[in-house]
Amino acid sequence: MQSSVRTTSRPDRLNQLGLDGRLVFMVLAIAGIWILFHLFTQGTFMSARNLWNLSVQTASVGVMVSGMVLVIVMRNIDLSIGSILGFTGMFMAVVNTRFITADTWWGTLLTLLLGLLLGAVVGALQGTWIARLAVPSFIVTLGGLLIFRGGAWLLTSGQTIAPLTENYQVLGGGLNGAIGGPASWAVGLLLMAAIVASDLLTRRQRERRGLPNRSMGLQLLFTGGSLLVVLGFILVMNGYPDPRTGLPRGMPVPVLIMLAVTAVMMWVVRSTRFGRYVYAYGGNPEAARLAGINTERLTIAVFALMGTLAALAGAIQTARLNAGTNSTGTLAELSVIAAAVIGGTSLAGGTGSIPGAFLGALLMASLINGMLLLDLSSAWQNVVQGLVLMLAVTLDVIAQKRRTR
Amino acid sequence: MQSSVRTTSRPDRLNQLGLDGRLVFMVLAIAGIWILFHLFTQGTFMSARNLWNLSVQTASVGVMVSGMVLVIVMRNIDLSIGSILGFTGMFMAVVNTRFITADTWWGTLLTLLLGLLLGAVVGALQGTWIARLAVPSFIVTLGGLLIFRGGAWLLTSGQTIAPLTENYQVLGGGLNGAIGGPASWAVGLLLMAAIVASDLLTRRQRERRGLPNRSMGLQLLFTGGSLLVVLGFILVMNGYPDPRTGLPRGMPVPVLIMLAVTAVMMWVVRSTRFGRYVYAYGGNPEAARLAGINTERLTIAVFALMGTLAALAGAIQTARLNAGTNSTGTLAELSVIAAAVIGGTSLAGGTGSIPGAFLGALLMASLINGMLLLDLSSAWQNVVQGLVLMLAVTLDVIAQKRRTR
Amino acid sequence: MTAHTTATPLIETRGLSKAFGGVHALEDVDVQLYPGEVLGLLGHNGAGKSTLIKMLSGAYTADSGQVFMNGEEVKLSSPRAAQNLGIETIYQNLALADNLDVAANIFLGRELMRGGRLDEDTMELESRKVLDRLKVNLPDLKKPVFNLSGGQRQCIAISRAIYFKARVLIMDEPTAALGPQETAQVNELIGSLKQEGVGIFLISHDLHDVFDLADRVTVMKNGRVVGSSPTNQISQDEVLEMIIAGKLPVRH
Amino acid sequence: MTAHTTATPLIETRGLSKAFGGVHALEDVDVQLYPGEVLGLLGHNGAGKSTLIKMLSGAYTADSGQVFMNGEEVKLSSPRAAQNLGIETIYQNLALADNLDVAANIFLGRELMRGGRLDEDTMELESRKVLDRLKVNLPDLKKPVFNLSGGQRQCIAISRAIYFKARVLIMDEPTAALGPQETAQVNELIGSLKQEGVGIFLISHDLHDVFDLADRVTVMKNGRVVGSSPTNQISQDEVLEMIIAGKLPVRH
Amino acid sequence: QKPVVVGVSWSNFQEERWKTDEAAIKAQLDKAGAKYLSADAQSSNEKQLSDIESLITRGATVLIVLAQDSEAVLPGIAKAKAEGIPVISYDRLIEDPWAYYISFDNKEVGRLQARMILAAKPRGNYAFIKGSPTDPNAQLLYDGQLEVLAAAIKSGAIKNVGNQFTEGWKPEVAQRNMEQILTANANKIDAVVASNDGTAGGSVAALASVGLAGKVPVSGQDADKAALNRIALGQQTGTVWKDSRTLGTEAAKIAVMLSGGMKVASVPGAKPFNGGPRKVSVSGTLLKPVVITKANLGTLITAKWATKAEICKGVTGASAPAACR
Ligand SMILES: Nc1ncnc2c1ncn2[C@@H]1O[C@H](COP(=O)(O)OP(=O)(O)OP(=O)(O)O)[C@@H](O)[C@H]1O
Ligand SMILES: Nc1ncnc2c1ncn2[C@@H]1O[C@H](COP(=O)(O)OP(=O)(O)OP(=O)(O)O)[C@@H](O)[C@H]1O
Ligand SMILES: O[C@@H]1[C@@H](O)[C@H](O)OC[C@H]1O
Ligand SMILES: [Mg+2]
Ligand SMILES: [Mg+2]
Repeated sequence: MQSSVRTTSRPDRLNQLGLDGRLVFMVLAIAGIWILFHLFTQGTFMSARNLWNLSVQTASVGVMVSGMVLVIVMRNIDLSIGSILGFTGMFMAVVNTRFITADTWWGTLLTLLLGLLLGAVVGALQGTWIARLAVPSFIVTLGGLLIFRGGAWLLTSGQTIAPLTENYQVLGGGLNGAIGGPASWAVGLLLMAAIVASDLLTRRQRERRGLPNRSMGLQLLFTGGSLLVVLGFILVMNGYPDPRTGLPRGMPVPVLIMLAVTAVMMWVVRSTRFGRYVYAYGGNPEAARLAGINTERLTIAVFALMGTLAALAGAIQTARLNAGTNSTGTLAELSVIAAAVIGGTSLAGGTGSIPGAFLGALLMASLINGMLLLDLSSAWQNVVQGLVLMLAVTLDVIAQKRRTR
Repeated sequence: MQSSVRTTSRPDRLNQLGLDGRLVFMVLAIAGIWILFHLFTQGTFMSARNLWNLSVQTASVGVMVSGMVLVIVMRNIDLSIGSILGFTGMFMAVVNTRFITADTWWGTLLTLLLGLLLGAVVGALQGTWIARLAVPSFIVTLGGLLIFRGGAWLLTSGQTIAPLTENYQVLGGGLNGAIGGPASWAVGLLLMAAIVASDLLTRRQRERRGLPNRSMGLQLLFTGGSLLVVLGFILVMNGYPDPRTGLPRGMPVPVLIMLAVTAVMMWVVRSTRFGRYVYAYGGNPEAARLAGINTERLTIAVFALMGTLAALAGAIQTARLNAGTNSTGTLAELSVIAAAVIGGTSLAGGTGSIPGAFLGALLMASLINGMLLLDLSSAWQNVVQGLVLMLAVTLDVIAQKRRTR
Repeated sequence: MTAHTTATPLIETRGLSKAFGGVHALEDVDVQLYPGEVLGLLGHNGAGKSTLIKMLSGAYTADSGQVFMNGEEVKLSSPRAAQNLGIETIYQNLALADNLDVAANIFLGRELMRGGRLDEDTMELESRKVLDRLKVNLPDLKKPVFNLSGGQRQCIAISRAIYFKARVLIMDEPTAALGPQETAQVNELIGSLKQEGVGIFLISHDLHDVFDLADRVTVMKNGRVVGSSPTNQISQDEVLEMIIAGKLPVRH
Repeated sequence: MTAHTTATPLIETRGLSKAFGGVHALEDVDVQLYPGEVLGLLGHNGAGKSTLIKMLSGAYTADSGQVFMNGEEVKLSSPRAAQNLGIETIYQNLALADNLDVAANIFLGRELMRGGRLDEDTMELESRKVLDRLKVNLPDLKKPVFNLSGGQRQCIAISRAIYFKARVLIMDEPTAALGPQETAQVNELIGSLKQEGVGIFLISHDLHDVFDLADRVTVMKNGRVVGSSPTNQISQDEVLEMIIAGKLPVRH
Repeated sequence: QKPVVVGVSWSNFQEERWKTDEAAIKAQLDKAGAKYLSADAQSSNEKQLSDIESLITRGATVLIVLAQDSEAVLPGIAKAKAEGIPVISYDRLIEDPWAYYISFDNKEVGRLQARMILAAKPRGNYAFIKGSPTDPNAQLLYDGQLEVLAAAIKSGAIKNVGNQFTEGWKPEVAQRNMEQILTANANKIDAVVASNDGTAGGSVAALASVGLAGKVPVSGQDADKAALNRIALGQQTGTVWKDSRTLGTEAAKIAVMLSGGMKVASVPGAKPFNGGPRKVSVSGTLLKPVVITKANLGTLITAKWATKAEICKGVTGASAPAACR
C-alpha cells in the first residue's frame, strides 16, 4: 500500500544525500561571509592567525550554546548564564588565587571541578524551582541573572582578581594555551580514524539489517569531505606560529573544549534517552508526561547541564583574561540565545540542532571578528551586524521554505 | 441538561465576585512590598513625594509594557524597543534643538508626532519583515536592537543633545511637567464620573437582556472601591507641593500619558476586533488564519504599535532627562519584557493582561525605588531584586494553582 | 439526482493537484457538488480528503488546477476569500483558539459589534442558541475552550460553521467525536440545510451515516479520485471495495 | 460472562471523584473490569469518560476514591506507575510529540537501546511491523508526525499502546478517525487481545461497534455511572435511552 | 622604513569625549603619515581582548589601549609584547612596564572633583553619584574623592548620605538614583559629587525637579558640551577637563616614536611612575587635568574645545558668566 504513494526526487535531493539542508545552508552562509570579509580585508580574514583567533573567540559562546539549545527546545529560557559565567568565573579566580594556589595541572583541575560543581548546583537549583513550582523559567532565571551578577560583585567587593596561575591560564588559550603542533596532529589523526571507523561500522550494520545505505561514491565523498575538514582545521591551527619560538601553536585548549562539548552534546541528542526526552517534551510536554517520562527530573537535569557549561565558559573567560572581573559574561545570555536561534532553534520549543547552534555561534563570531578587521566605526558595525544577521537568517528561512514546499 | 452539572462555589469565589484572582494577588504583592519598604524607610516610602516620584519612574516602562503584552501574546518578542526608544528619543531631541526650536506647545506636539511616526514606521518595517518573510521576531528585532542603537549614535555622532525646550520638558514630568492641583481634580472627577456612569450602564444593559448582575451590595463595594482608588491617587499626586510655589504639583504629565495608554490598551483588548484577533492568534495562529483573519496585517499593526509606544517612552525619557543621550533606553527591553511576564503574560503566547503588566511594571519600579531609599549597594540591590521577583511570581503561581484546581 | 449531471455545479474542481515535499497528497482531482446536494467524500486514512477540502476552504493553495463556482472560475486564495463566496468549513482538527471562550470561538473573525465595541452579550446569547440546536452539554460559555471534552470542542466547531448562512458547507468528519444524541442532531441539521439548497461536502468514515445522508459519494485513494456514484445506485459493500481496492466495482 | 461478578476484577474503582475548578467531572464512580473482558464505556459528550480513564492511566490524580488491581489497592500517581502495572492507554487527544518521527513516538519513554545508544534501526523495523498490522498507509516513518492525516496519527497512538504487552488496555475512541478498513483491523485486534486475557476499556460512540466487541457496557452521565449491563442482556435502544435519559431502562 | 600603523583599542564610545580623543589622534597621525585603526570594546573586557588580537592581525605596529579593566587587559598586552609590538596605556593605567603610560591620573580627577565641591560647600550632606559598577575607574574616582574628603568626613563636617553606582554610566539611572537619595534625605542634600558629566546631567535633572538645580553644587568630568552649558547656566559647579586633544596628540606622537623602535624609557619627557595599586614601575607622561568652573569657561572657547554658542546657549541675565557676555 505504501508503494503507491509516489515521491518526487526534486525537493528532497539534499535529504536523499543524507544532509540536513539547514546545516548546508548555514555552512554556505558562513562561507559567503568569510569570502566577503576576506576580499574586503585584502586577505587578512582567512589568514591562519585570524582564523586561530576566531576559533578562540567562538569558544565561550560555543561551549554554552549547545546547553541553551536543550533549554530552549524544552520551551524554557535561561537568562542567567551570563551571570553564572561571571559568578563561577569569579569564584574560580578566587579559589585559584587564595585557596588552591599551587601552579600545577591538578590545582587547575581541582579549581575547575569546583567551579563546574558550583555551576551545576546553581543550575539545578534554578531548574528545581522551575520544574517543581511551575514558575516560568524566564522569571526564575531573570532572578538568577540579578542574583548572580550581584553575587559576582559581592565575592570580592567588585575587585578584579588577577593574575591567575600559569597552569590555569592554559584554559584560556593564551600564549601557553595551545597544545602545539604534534599533539594537534595526534588529535586530528585520531579524529580522522574515528570518522572512518564509525562510517564503516554504520554501513556494515545497516547492510546486515537490510537497511538502505548511501551509494559507495557518495559515501566516499562524505567521508572524504569530513576528513578534509579535519585536515584543513589542523593545518590552520598549526599555521599560526608562536611568536617567541616560531613553532606552530596548534589547537587552543578552549577550542578543544568547545569541540569536545559539541561532540558530546551531539551524541547526547542523537543517541541517548535523555536527548530524546528533551525533544519529546519540547514537541508536546503533555505527551512526554503521559509517556511516563519524569519531566521534572528532565528539566532539572537540563538546567544543571546549562549551569555546568556556563561555569566551563567562565573558566575559559577568566583564564583568557587572566583575571576574574565582576563584569565578565555580561549580556552573554543574549549572544548565546541569538546563536541558538540563528542555528535554527525555535523559541516555541521542540526544534533545534546542536551543530546548527554551533554554526550560529561561529557565524556571529565571524561577523564580529570580520567587522573589526574592517575600518568601520562601532556604530556602523552595529548597523551592519544587525543587517547581516537579519539577512542571513532570512535567506535561510526562504531556502528552507523552498525545500519543504 | 446544563443545569445538572453541579458547580461548587469555593474555588471560584474570586471569579464570582467578578475579580481576576491574578490581579488581586499582584495588588496584594505590591501592597506587601510597599508596606515593608515603608517600615524599613521609617515612613519615607509612602510619602506623597516618593509615590509621586515612583509614578514618574514607572512611566517609561509603563507606557511600553502594554504593547509588549500584545507582542508576546502573539507569540513574538520585541528586543528592539530599547534601541527604538533611544533612536526616536535622540531624533526628537535633534528636531527640538535644531529644527522645530520654537518653545511652544505646538512645537512640542509636532516634534512628538514626528517621533511617534518614526517609531511607528520603524516598528511596522520590522513587523512586515517578520510577517511577510516568516523570520523569527527574535532575530529581526535583535537586528533592530543593533541597528537602531547604532543609529542613535550616528544621528549626532554620539554627542549629548541638551538642553531641550521648556515646553518639551513638560513631557518628562519635571518641575513644570505636572498639571497642577485643579486640573488633577478635574481629571479625577471626570474619571470618577466615568466609572459610575459605565458601571450603571453595564448593569442596566445586562438587566435589559436578562443577564445576571452583581448583587447591589457588591456593586456598591466595587464602584466605591474604584472611586476610592482614584481619590487616593489624586490626593497623593496633590500632596506633593511644588518647591517654588508650595502649590500642589498634581499629576505628572508622563503619568497621565501612561494611564491614558493603559486605559486605551485595556479598551483595545476588551472591546475591539483587533484585540480579540491578537489573542486568537496567540491561542492558535492557524485557527486565526482559517477564521479569515489577516494575520500578516495583524502582526504588522502590533509591531507598529509597539514602535509607537517605544517612541512615546523615548519622548518621556529625553524630556525627563532634558537631554538626548546615545545610551538612553539601553536594556529597556529587558525591563519591559520582565514587567509583562511578571504581570502574567506567557512567553508561549495566548495569555497576558494589560492591567497585570502595568502592575508588573509598578512592582519592578517599586522594588528599585525602595531599595535606593534604603541605600543598599547596587550588588545587594541586584540580589534582593532577583529574590523578590522570584518570590512574588512564585507565590502568584501557587495561589493561581489553588484557584483553578 | 442524475439530473444534476446536466445542471451547473455549485462548485467544481478541475485537475487539482497538491504535493507536500515529495508526497503527492492530491493528483488531478475533479469533483462536483450541486446545490442542495450532500456529497459523501470517502477514502482510506491519508487518501487526501482533508487536503482536498482545505483547498476549497482557502486554507491551502493548489499547485495546479482550477475551482469553479456556478460555472465561473474563482480564486480561493485565503480562508476569507472562501468565506466571502459563502463557503463554510468544519475542519477535522477543529481549529479552535484554546485560550478564547466558546462564544469568542464561534464568532471568531466575524464578531458582532455594537456601538463601536464587541457585543459580548449578544454573541453569548446567540452562541447559546446555536449550541442548543446541537443539544450539547456545555456548563459555561465564558470559559476558555481548552479543557473541554473532545465532543464539546467538536460541537463548537460545528456551531461556528452553521451560524453563518453558507452556500457550501464542508464538513470534515463532523461527528467523529460526537455521542449518539449529538450525532443525530447533526444529521438532522444536514437534512434541513440540504432543504435550504446548501451544498454539503460530507467527509465521514461511517458508511452507514453516509448512505443515510448523502445523495452521491466520491471515493478517493492515494490522492486520486477513484470514482463517484449516486448512493441509490451503489451498495455499501461496493463502496467499501472502492475504498480498499481503489477501483470501480465490476458490475455483475 | 456473569461469572465475572464473583471473580476478582482485574481493575476496579471505588468512589472516584474529580472536580475541575467547580465542574464535577466525576462523582463517586465505581467501575469494574475483568480479565479478558471488553468493557464498553458510553455516555454523552462531556459525561466524564475521558476523565475517568485518565485517572486509571495515571494522568490525573483523583480528588477522592480508590483503585484496586486484582483486589489490591494501587496508587496510580503517574503515567509511569500505571505503565509499570501493565496499564496501556490510547488517549483521545492522541498525545503525540509532533516534532518526532513515527518510530520515536511509538517507543517514547521505552526506547530500545543497543550498545549504550538508541537503537533507531530496530525501533524503525518494529514500528513498521506493528503499523502493518493496522494496514495503515504511511509513506515515511522517518518524518515528524506533525503533518500526518488524522487517521494516520490515530494509528500511531494505537501502535504505541499495543506494542507493549498490556494487562489492561484503555482505548479512548480509538477508531473515531479511522477509515473502514483500518477500523476493521482494530476491531480484529481487540478480539485477539481479549483472547490473550487482556482487559480492555473501550470508549466509543459507535453503538454498533460496541455491541459487536464489548462483553459489558457501562453508561455515564454528568460524571456519574448510570448503570452497567452485559451486552447480551440489553438492546442498543435501551443503551441509547440510558445515555440520553440518564437512567436504567424500565424493563417491560 | 615600514609604514606606521597605530591600532587603538577603545573601551567604549558612549561618553562624548572619546570622539574628541579619536579626532586628535587621527589628526596627529595624518600629519605624521601614519595609519589609524580602531576597535570599540563596548565596555566588555572579553571584547577588548579580541579587539587587540584583531588590531594585531590587521598589522598594527603599535597599540594605544584605553583599558576597560586594567588587569583583565594584561593578556592582550602580553600578546603584543610577544609579537614585539609596543603599547601605550591611554588614559587608564596598565601596570606592565611594556606599556607606556599617558594619562590624566583618574584618582587625581576624583580628588579634583571633591575639591571643587568642598570649596563650594565645606560642610553638609554629600551625595556621591558613582560610575558604572563594572568599570574599575569608577572605584578609583570614588577613592580619590574620599581621600580629599576623609578629614571632613571624620570631623563630621561632611556626611556621606548616599552613594550609588550608576549602571553603565547611564544618565537616566543617575537621575533615578539621585531622586531617591533626595527623597530619602527629604531634600537635605547640600552637595553632589558626580563622577562624570553624563551622571552630572542626570543628577541635575533630578535636582531640577525639586527646584534645587543651581542651588546644590554638582561636579563632573570630561567637559561635555552639554555640561559646559549647564555650568554657564549655573546648574553645575564645574567639570574636570582632561584636554583629550592634548592627550590624543601626545599619544599619537609617542606611538609613532615607539613604532620606530624607540624604547619606552627614552621617550622625551618620560618619567617613571609607580602610583598604581601594584606599584609596578612604568614610564609615562602625566598630563594635568584642569578644573573648569563658571570663572574659566572662556579657556575652553579660546582652546577651541567648544564654541561660545554651544556653551552659552540660553544663558542670559546678570548671572551669565564672563565667557558668555
Ligand atoms: N501539510 C502537510 N505536509 C506534508 N504532508 C501532508 C500535509 N498534509 C497532509 N499530508 C499528507 O498528505 C496525505 C493526505 O492527507 P489528508 O490529511 O488529506 O488525508 P485524509 O484523507 O484526510 O485522511 P484521514 O481520513 O486520516 O483524515 C497524507 O499522506 C498526509 O500525511
Ligand atoms: N482539565 C480540565 N479542566 C476543566 N474542565 C475539564 C477538564 N477536563 C475535562 N473537563 C470537563 O469535565 C467534563 C468531562 O470531560 P470528559 O473529557 O471526561 O468528557 P468525555 O465523556 O470524555 O466527553 P467526549 O465524549 O466528548 O470525549 C466536561 O464538562 C469537560 O469540559
Ligand atoms: O572620562 C571618564 C573615564 O575616565 C571613565 O573611565 O569613564 C567615563 C568617562 O566619563
Ligand atoms: Mg482527514
Ligand atoms: Mg472524551
